[in-house]
Amino acid sequence: MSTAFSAGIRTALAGQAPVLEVEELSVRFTRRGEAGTQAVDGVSFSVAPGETIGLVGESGCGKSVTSLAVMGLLPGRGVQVGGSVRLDGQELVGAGDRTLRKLRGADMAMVFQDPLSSLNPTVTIGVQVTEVLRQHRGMNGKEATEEAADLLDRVGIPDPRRRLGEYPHQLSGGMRQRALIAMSLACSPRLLIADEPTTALDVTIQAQILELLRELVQGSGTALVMITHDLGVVAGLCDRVHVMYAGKIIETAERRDLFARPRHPYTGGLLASVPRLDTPRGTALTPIRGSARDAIPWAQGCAFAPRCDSGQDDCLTEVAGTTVPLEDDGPGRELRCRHPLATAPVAGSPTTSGADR
Amino acid sequence: MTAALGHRREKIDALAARAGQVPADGGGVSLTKSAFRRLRRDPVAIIGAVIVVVFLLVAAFAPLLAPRDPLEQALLSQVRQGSIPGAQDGFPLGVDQLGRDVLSRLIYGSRQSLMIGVISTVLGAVVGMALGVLAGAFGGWADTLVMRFVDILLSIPGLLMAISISVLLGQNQYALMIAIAVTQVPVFARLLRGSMLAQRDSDYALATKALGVKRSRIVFTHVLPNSLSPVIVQGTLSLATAIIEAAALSFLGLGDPDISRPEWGAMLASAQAVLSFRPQLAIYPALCIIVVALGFTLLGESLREALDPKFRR
Amino acid sequence: MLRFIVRRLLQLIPILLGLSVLLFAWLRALPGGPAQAALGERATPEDIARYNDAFGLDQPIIVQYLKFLGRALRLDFGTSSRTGRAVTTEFLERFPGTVELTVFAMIVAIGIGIPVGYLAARRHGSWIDSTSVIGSLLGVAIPVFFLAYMLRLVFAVDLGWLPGSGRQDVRMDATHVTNFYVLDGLLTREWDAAWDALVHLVLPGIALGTIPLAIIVRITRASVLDVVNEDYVRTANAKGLANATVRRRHIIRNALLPVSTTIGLQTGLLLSGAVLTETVFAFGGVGSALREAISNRDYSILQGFILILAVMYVLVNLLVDISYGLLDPRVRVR
Amino acid sequence: MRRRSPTRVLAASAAALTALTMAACASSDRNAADEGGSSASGGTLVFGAAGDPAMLDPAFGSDGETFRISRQIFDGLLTTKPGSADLAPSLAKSYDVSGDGLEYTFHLEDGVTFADGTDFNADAVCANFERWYNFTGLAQSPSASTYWQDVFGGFKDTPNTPNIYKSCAASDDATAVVTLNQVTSKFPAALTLPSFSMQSPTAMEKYDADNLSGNDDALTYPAYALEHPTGTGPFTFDSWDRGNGEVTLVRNEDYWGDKAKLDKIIFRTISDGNTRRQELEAGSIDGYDLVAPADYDSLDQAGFQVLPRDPFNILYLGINAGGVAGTSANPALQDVRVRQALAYAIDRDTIVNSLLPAGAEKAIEFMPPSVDGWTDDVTTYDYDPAKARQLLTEAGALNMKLRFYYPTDVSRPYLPDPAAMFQVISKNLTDAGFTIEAVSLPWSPDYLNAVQAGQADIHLLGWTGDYNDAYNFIGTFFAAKADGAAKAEFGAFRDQGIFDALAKADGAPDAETRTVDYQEANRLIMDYLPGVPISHSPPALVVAGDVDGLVPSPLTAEDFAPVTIGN
Repeated sequence: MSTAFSAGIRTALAGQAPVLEVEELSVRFTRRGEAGTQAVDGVSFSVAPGETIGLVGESGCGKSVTSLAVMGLLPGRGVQVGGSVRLDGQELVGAGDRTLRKLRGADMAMVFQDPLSSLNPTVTIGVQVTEVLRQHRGMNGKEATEEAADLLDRVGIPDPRRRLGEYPHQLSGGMRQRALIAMSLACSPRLLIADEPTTALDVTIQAQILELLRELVQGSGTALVMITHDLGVVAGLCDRVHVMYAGKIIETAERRDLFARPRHPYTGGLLASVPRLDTPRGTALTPIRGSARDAIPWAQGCAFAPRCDSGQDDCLTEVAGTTVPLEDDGPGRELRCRHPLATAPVAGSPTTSGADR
Repeated sequence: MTAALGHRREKIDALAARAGQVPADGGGVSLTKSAFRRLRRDPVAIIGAVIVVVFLLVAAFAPLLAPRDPLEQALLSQVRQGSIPGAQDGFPLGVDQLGRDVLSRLIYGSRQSLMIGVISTVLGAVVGMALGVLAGAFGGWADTLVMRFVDILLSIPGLLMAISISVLLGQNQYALMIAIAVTQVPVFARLLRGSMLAQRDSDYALATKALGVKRSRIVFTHVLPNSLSPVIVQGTLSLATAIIEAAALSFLGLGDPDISRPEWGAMLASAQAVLSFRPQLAIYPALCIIVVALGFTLLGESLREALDPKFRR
Repeated sequence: MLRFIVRRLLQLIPILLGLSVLLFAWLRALPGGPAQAALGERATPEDIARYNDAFGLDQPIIVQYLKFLGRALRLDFGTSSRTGRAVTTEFLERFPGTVELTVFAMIVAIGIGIPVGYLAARRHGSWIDSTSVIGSLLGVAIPVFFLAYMLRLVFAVDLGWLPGSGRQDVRMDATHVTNFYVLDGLLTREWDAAWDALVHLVLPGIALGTIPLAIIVRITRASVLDVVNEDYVRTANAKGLANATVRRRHIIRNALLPVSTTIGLQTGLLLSGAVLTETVFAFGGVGSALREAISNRDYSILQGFILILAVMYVLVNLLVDISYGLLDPRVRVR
Repeated sequence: MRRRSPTRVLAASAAALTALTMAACASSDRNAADEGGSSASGGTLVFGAAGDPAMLDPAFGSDGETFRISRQIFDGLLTTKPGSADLAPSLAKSYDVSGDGLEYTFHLEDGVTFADGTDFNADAVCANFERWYNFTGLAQSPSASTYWQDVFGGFKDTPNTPNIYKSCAASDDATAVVTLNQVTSKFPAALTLPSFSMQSPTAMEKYDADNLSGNDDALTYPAYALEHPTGTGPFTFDSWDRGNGEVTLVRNEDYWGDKAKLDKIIFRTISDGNTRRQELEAGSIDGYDLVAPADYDSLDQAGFQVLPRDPFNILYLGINAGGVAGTSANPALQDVRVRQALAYAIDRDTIVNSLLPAGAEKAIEFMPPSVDGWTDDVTTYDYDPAKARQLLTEAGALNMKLRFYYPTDVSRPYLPDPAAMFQVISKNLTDAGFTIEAVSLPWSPDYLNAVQAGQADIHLLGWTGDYNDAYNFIGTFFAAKADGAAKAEFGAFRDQGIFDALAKADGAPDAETRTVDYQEANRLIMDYLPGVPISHSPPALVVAGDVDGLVPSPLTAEDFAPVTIGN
């Protein structure tokens, strides 16, 4: 084990060539008869070794689809993937199934939202962990079991040997998620994508899991992509944050920056809708009007316009003549808005689970 | 109860439970409404519906449609053992062993066959639902009692059940219907009980109960209407099996003793004797049975899918 | 696991009791009551008296029932009014045939049904899918006996490729040890006999297999469609496992759970007498025996067979249930 | 299931004499045949039977399937000539009758042994007669010793029942003397019936032949009747696989007559007619009985040999004139006009042409023309629906409701397709102004029990003759029974005129007179119209093209010994 991790550390130290580069990634779902839906629309970002980025947005904004596209896990039929995804410079879009399977689990791994449904109910934890090791590290049964026990121990599952023989339904929610993480880290991947890893868990467990992830990543120089709608998670974990809406990135910023000065009204809205302790009691929360369903196609204008308070006529293409572009917005920031917020609607940073410690 | 049967149950109950999720305000109807909206876009459903409707119309207007009297042994004198006059003017599909117009018999046959199917299914559904209500509404020992009984019925294979019953009731078409009906009872009982349980715990029901509304009223004003859609689905599917089972029973000689009365199953059975030189006499009624059964099945399946998002794909 | 089985066994008891009550009631409700049923309509009052006395039909109903139950437990269902032989003997003689037929039919149904169902699901929406769906619907809509007659007409009579009736060519005097003819052939090394018996299973087997086949295709398809969309399959793929591994360990293994139940259920149904098919193919099994019993109004046979078969059906379901427990760890602990 | 005819006295030296002469010429045939008699060719013949035999002891038999098999295993003292209903010698080379017609001396073939090695001799003959006469308990039940009771009457321990058997004595090994109490035309003709075959006394002793158990309707037979039937016939019993309904017989290598050609016969039960045909076509059987008329041509074209028998049967529409205790027959049927209406209403020509095989004849009375006593000079009722309706109107019975019974799951020699027959006749009757309520029951036991108990208003039934004797037909139906009425089947049918006529014919001194008397009886019957005779139909066997030597018998008494296969 130690060897694997030290290897991770070395790459982390060796220069900052990005582990993952996503350029103009677009995913389009087409169904027979119906007009296709653009789930991801020209998304670009990159992650460096040891770096943790967050993809933030309401459910349905395309963040999960983005991650699946990166992993090449989208169903073959009825999906068009465009743009480019490079892992250590290797192009993944359009890469063959074999190639992808070689990479998946070995160089890039993923942790999913619901640990129960993400584990095969009829196969023991042991098998589900060891199968990765056998697949990618060509271990035989005995080695694999040893290693698996080690992994479980590492992710903080007590009495790992016994657990190996158990079935998912016999484990607690937190344990399951730990098991999943163990599997994803089995080959100390260069890239780890965590899709809402804590949403299905109790608050206390959430904190532990986030902590675990943080340690593991920091320990190894693995690049981590956090996909979440929970700003608390972001605050606790991420270096950079990409806020997505209706399939596009609408704002990118370094974490503290974002919380300090959200520029996009949507980001602002998100922050404002988080309950806080430091506002006087009785102050109503200011949620965003409507829901993600109310978005309009980007072609017609800013998808958020219908829900936007500071929205104006030129948010619409027919008025402005062009669609809203993603532009630099100060150091390390990008923004897709014609009428950004002047200042932060609120001061300080949110206090929620996993808030920055 | 064992899981295999249990499995059958769960499927039914699941269907039922979904009806239970419907918003309380008489949602059952609205669900079926939306279901029909979906159905109109489903080609399978349309095919099924067309088949069913066509045959129902044929049955309804048989006297107008049939070119001749299905009992008239018009060409009997031309029949010889081993040779039956073929299709000819006025006899588009030819005649049977007794010189009767096959087309007319098929047309009139639809009446008998569909009637048997419908009556036995309705009978089975009504009795089954009654049991289901009993179990679902009152629960406790009533529930246990009814459900055990139903389980026992389920534990006797359908055809055996039908056979024993028609042996018991002697050979006549009513016995036939009852026999088939009984085999239908358990499904409907479970179905209704399932949805009743789902309903009983639904907030609406609890609320009304809290308001002191009588249980019976909840059942009849709220639960029953909501359980309707799954019952419709099951009913449609059961119709298919009922018609096939009826054919099987009359093949076993447990059908209507007045065999001159046209009925597909009986026609099919009696045609076996001339299969070697006039297979059409078997094939025509068989096709009718197959198509109608298929029609009801298609309709039922697409209904189910329409009513039940889980099934949709 | 043991506790699980025991509990299931206990749950059987009320069902079996209920069954016996039902059949007891059935027998009493027969035209002319049990004596008449057993002795036939020409039975003289003396006969009836003798019978009633022998079977204690003059005693209170509950006593009668208990006696009936006692006899049933001793597998004593009286004698056939046609052959005058013990019902149990008749049954044991007929049952092996039905078992062989059922096994063959289920092999056909499973062997074709699961692959087709799987393929249909994986190629969801393709022509394979739609044809298999239509096919499975048709399979259920065709009256079995019609299918059987057509199969015989074409393959046995017109083409003469396969035997169209019986369990074995009567000209071949094969030695019969177990009455499972194929097995006998193998045991006695009479390969030709075994082969002949096997060939005799083909047509009835196919006819009998269609309905299970249709159902298995549908269930397999549905459950594979369910499973491939499960998160754990995505996980497996995310782990970069080989296609084969994913298919074997994560898709098929789980998809087959509901299918196994269906298979058990269908097997139970087929075992309970393929009355129609066996009749058409003059196949010496339980089903044709029932058919004969119907036309001879041989009530003792009917009652005895139906009781045995129903019990067997319940037991088969129990087995299915246990195997389900073995396959799905979640059931076990519950 | 043959139906029974009560015993009648008859001074029948004539019958005996004719029999004698036949014996003479027949035996010469045999000698001639003997030279050619070889047991070479061999082969196995599989014959499709319509049902399982009840058991294999013909003394307890009454159904065709039992008899078909026992005819091959057993010989009687007398038999019928192949293809006819006339007497021929068998185990008895010949016989003489005493002047008073009470003492029959049978001269037996010598050197005959039963399959178990027991000698066949006069003692064996008497042992058989004594066995029948001494039946006790269940063996006396009408469903067991059916034909003994029909022909001879009662038993030793039933002195009150009339009984014509007196004694049997062996004057020497080759000569058995049977003495009767009364003269009867049935004797010795009845000895051709399989029920009176000679069976091995030792085997019957050894396997407990007379030990029946069970009850009247579900008799359980002893080992002898199930596993060890032992006779002198051309074939011997090999095995009976009840599960698959297969009875296997093998050639009797030391048969006293011409040895059988076949090594083995398998009688395989295939209850469904279509299946029987398709099995023949598929080659898994070599022949079967009761060919569906619809199949005659197609089978013939397919190269099979359809062997029609001379029609020696009658199909009739039974009319229940009502009045039977516990039945509710329609009283209107007591009105002769209504019965005539029935007769006029039925289109028998079409029925014969369309429903029955070629060679079938329209019946104008209750016996086939080949039986002595038949006459064309009877009242006939030609198809005339108008007249029927008119008669019905006169009788004020228009649209009267009739419960019309017909059997299912069966095909009879005289009634190949009951369902079709029912449908045509009921259509005829409906057209003529009757209202028909259909009742169908499985042939055995329900249907027979129901109609013979007089539960039907009208019903379909028929009869195949046991031997050439008018009484075997009309006597069976219409002679007065002990209670002074006829069979309940015809309701309270009491017509002294007919009863007397039958008795008179029965007791007639010589063949000629008897014939005339029977003709008179037929006239009376057709005037009274206790039922409507419909048709005589030739039932057929069919065998594969390579089967030779099977001679169809009007009595369905085929002998398989001369049959060869495959050359």
